[in-house]
Amino acid sequence: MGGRDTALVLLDENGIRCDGRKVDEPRRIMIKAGGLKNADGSAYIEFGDNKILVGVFGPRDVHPKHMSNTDTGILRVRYHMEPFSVTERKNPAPSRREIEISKVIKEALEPAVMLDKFPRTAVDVFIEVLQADGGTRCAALSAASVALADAGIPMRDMVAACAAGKAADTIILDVNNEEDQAGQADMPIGYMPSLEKITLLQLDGVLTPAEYKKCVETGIHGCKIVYELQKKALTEKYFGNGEK
Amino acid sequence: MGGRDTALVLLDENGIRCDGRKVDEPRRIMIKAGGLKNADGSAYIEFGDNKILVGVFGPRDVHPKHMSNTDTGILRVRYHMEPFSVTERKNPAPSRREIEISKVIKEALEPAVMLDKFPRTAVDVFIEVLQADGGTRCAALSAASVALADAGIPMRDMVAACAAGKAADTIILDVNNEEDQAGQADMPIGYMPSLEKITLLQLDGVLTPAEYKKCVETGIHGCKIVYELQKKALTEKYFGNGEK
Amino acid sequence: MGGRDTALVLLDENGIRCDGRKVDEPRRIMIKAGGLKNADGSAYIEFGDNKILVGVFGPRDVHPKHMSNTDTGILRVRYHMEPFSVTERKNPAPSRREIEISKVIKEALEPAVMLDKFPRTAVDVFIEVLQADGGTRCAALSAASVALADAGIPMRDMVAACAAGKAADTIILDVNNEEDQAGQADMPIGYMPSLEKITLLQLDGVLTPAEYKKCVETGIHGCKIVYELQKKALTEKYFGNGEK
Amino acid sequence: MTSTSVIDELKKFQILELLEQGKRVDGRALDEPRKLIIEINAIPKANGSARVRLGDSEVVCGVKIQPDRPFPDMGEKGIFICTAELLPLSHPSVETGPPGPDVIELARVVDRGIRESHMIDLSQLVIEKNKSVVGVFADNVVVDYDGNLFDACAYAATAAILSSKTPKWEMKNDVPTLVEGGESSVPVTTIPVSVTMGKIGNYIIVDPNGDEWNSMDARITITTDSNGNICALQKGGNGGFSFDEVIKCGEISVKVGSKIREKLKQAKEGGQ
Amino acid sequence: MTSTSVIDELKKFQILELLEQGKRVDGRALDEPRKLIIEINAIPKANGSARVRLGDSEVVCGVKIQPDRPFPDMGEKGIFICTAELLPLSHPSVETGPPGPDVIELARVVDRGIRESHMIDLSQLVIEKNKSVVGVFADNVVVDYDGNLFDACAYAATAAILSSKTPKWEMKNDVPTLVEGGESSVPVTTIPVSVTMGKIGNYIIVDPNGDEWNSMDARITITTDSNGNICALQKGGNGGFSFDEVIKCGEISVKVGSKIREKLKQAKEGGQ
Amino acid sequence: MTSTSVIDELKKFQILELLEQGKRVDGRALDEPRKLIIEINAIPKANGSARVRLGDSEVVCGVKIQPDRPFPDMGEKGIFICTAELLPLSHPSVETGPPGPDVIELARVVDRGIRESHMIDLSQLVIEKNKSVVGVFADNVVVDYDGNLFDACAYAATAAILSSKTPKWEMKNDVPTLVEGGESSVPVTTIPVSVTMGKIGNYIIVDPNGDEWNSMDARITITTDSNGNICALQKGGNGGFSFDEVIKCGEISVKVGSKIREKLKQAKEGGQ
Repeated sequence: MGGRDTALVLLDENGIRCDGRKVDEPRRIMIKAGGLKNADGSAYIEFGDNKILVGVFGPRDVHPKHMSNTDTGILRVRYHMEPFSVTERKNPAPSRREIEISKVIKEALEPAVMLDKFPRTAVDVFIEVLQADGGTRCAALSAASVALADAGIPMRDMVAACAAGKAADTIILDVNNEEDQAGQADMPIGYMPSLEKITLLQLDGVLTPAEYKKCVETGIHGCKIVYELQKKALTEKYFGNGEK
Repeated sequence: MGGRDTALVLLDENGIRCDGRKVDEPRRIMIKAGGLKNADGSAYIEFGDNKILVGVFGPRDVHPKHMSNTDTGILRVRYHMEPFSVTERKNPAPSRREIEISKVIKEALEPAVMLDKFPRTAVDVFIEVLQADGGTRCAALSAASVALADAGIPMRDMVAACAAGKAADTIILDVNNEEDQAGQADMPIGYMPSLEKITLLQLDGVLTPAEYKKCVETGIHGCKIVYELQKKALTEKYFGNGEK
Repeated sequence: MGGRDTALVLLDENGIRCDGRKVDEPRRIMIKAGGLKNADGSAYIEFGDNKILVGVFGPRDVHPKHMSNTDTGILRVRYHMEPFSVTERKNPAPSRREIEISKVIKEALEPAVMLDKFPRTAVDVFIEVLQADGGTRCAALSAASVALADAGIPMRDMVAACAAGKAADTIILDVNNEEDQAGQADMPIGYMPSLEKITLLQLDGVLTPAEYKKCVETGIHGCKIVYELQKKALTEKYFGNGEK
Repeated sequence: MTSTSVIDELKKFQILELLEQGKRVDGRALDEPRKLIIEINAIPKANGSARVRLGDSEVVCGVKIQPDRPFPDMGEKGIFICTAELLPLSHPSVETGPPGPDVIELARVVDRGIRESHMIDLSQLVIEKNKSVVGVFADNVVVDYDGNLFDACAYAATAAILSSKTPKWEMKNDVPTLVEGGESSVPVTTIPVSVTMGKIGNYIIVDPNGDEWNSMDARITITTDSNGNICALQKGGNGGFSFDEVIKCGEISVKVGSKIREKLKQAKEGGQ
Repeated sequence: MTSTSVIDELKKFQILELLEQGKRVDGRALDEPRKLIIEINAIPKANGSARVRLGDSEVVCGVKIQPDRPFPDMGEKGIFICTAELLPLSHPSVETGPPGPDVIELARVVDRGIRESHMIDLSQLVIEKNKSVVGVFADNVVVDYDGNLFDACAYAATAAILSSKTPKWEMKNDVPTLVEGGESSVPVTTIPVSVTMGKIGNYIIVDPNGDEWNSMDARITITTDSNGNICALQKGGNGGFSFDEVIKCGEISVKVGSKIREKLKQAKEGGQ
Repeated sequence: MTSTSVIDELKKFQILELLEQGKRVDGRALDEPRKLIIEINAIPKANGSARVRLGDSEVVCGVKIQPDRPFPDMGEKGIFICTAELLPLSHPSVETGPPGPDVIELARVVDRGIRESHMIDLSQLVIEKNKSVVGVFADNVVVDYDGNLFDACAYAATAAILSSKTPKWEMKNDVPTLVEGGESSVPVTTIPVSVTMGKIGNYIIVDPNGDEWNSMDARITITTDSNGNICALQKGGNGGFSFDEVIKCGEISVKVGSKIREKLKQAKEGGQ
């Protein structure tokens, strides 16, 4: 956590946050299943000011062949930020941060995807952050689950993701960019609500053991909100008035 | 086009250019076929102050094999500038400009080379710019045609190349470095005179539609001059007094 | 040689060097055979303030296969400095200096290793400089020989290495860092004492032909001192009180 | 070893057969570009942006504007750089990693089309002569591919620049410092429009879609400015053009370009 | 094509069978880390260093301290960077070349554990505000591998920092200049301790060795500070944790962490 | 999998058989270098240049001279950097891409031979102490290969430096600024000459050609200066030398070197 000094009031006397939200209220979330023509499955998410596009290809052949596995399919995930997605124009080369987040999201999705159903093949998940606003990895993971479902990849459950954190000595849901910069802790959580399993968990910032427990609970609460929106997005595409 | 302000008089009242040439006159051109011991074919060109060496290998096996094509041979071209070839010492790593020019020259040569005569193999054209002076790509392309012929690669025609352009509101042949920096337009042309086909064409700078037509005509005129020198170089090597 | 001006007295009136040594005296040398759990063979050397660890793997399969040789085994050597091994923190990317030293050490070891005994395979020697103090390549080569022996690789002889050089117009043994910076010549030598063959030889700095001869003689003298310590290290491990 | 697939051959045969009847696979006239949809300000946190669909090719362009050092000998001009990248989700054949020659050419052609038209008046983007200038970075990312990325990227970049607001900086203690409330439009002198034509057999077609792109013998991209002049051109592909074809392509680019230019203007108006 | 080896499968089966009897392959209790040996000042010419063995995993960490430019907008803080590298002599499977995702994650998790604990008081490492600060670089190199490098590297880096002396610099003619005799300890506010736990079946084990590491379904690394608070966490592996397991791992990390912290303090005292 | 080709084996056998009769494949004496042709000012726009043929090995060297920042702690000395590159047209086996260990060694040995002789008086190449110095960059490109590039590149670089004119710069407003008409020769103190010898069986041969190069057991490159002193040496190849051989090679390098030095001087005179 940056822990920078700032004049910003993160939480006012009425328990209202700097962007007008209550402590347990997520930012505006909009999820759309589908949208891309060439990808086998896709999804688009707006999560606060995050705008993220996910495309899925597969199951498909693996090149070079020795990277494939005769017993199971493999999942490959690339998390990538556009040069214009952040305040200072980003260098196009993949950063160490992007490589780590790709790995963390991959390991958060693997428990959900039934990879053993398609041995020797790969499923590729390409995550493109068009605009970033704090909490990109949770937004990306949530959209990736929808894109995998849209591609018809068999799954045990969807992974929903939301961060909890600490600011102004209070545990809050869905840390925004200002709260991340000026706040005390950020804990992204990925969760499979039906299977009750945490598949992504990270923490930066200091929490007492009691706050730690509260933070995990708060994050899971947020994941359940996201889960409903994920299901709604898929329902809209497959049973709604068709793709908009 | 740089379009820089300059005190340089690009064209005087008698229609004479800054280096003493008339508007439709190319710079001094010297082409030599052969010269390298190890290459299967080679050529050296001096085109104004450009000094360019081209070596050709092939048809030869392709590694890795999956890059080859069972139906046709492939042409590979590398355009490369020496560190000492330009005013500011050039970084040895291939620049994006060099990669683009390699591609443009490759696509200018492909219509001339009978690649279908040697399926599964590759012909490699290595272009080395020892000294650069504006118009390197035309000089390089002209020398590459001669080197391919010298290597005995079957060809439909040779590609001759020369730039036309605009300076002092006049369409001129064979833009030199000063004219390129201070001028209004530069249009490199690659042309197969016998087949009457334009195989390289680029333009930087503003031309009216009428000037555009004049410029293409002027460039083709230059290509025909170069073509005669290409044929002369090959004749000298194969039917002349032998290699000097 | 840097040849920098310095107030340092490299050799006093009694023939004593800046670190208290006599002209033909090497720095403190400690060699230990073995030590690493996973490597097939290993060695650790302290040579003055140099601290170098060497691990050997092999003979083992070569990937990719086309790098292997049906007639003989191949030796691969990587000389690598840790970021904290030198005064200014070193960039982790391999430097051109490290690549050259890797090659020089490889070619110094090849005459000693009976590579024809294990065709199609490779022996890998990984040299890690934990702390550098001038003369790393000699220390590394000496340790690598011990690590190869520890791995049970059949050898014709061990290569012992030590530098000679010139400082204060005198030929000296085992140039230290200060003498290298301020001195007049540095000549690293690798030598197989039983076979009487010089397998590594380099020189930076100016020597008369007579000094050149003296310098080679002095270096070989140092190699013989190192050789005894190499044999002692192996004896201690295999016939001593066991590994400490 | 690669080999032209039988399906590709059949498609090319079908495309040619239709062209001989004056028709295209998707029903367009030979000189008719695909439907163009321009959404500006798609990335509100950037200084300018556009999302463009040209048929089923889709590109997002974001413009970032920030202080930079001038290039040597160019101390009285701001900086303009335009890039293009094919995202791997845009097509199953796209690979991650450093860009290949095709993508490098794409980026450089799109950059030159805008640069050579002098669209942005770079002389107005100087903070302090020789020391600090304004850099305008227009980064295109391709999110869906169906041929002719040259025009899709050029339109996205042009629309994004037209929509851009540049902050104002002043030098304070030798450091470029943001001036609050100093925002203004990027100074624009002309609207360049690129028109890409493919040659299949002896036919010239405007804005080739994905299948047409794979069947082309050669292509030409011509950029014209608001005055109807030609300001940049790039021939590509392993075939050639006759003199007459090159002149004809110039005429088409002026005619088609002027229609596209109106769409770009409308998009800007609509977005404001 | 790769395939889980039969031996790996058998090992995992054996590990699980033992765990069902409350036992581990090397006889440890489930929440018992391996033997930890810390040698400080192993690299005397560095500003600080440590050589750490955790079971048969061995890491050398060297700390270099040198003047650097501050990060933008961070002109009042020094710089701390921690890296980790697997040397090819540490295991036959390690390849040379740029680090893969596993090693990048390792380095970043070790870095964050120390960074988020605010172990080093970076505000004390400023030479001149906004111009020049002190950079502390802690580079870990793994020389022998037997599982759980997260903790081995974290302990090596922490011990190396605790042992470090920082020179003093002052600005002279705009250049940071060494002040002779100005050496002091690096300003430390807390001692972070990382504890890595693996999940095999339904069992949580502390400090997995190499065989256990290959058999894990998932892992979690939790760093606690001297106050017993949790300051960094990373879940890894392709399995998941229940809520209860996550809370339990937090408790284990506090308990085990406090014992390790004592060892780190002793190593520092012993080295002085 | 690679394997020494039968033809290579036969060639080596033939070379050895001839050597036993005191002969070489191309009729030279054992200590006789190949014909050396030096053309200076081959690249007139560079600050100095040379095109050198040594037998059928051919190298072009261009020297660029430009202001640069001094290396840290070297503020009173100019910069000298010498590189070498094998162009892919020089031999069918050369691959494009970053240089391998062979080419890196080649470049570094050629650089050290010139550097260690103190050929260029770098103390005269200072524009302003600690701030700006003159950099001399001698870049060799190999255009035809037939063995022994060490000497061919060294001669090309040395001839190019001898032919170089350096512009003059003065600091104006903290920027190195060209002084018109201030051109002068590069300050040269000695002429280094590298002599490369191969060992085949028990024979030492000077300047091995391509076939001899492939048949060598080991090689040694020794650079001598104008005083006949030895100033740089590099042993290579996977064989060894006896003490006597090493001393003998030193003697040969002095003797052969002095003849080559005369040719280099003549080339400089001829070019002026």
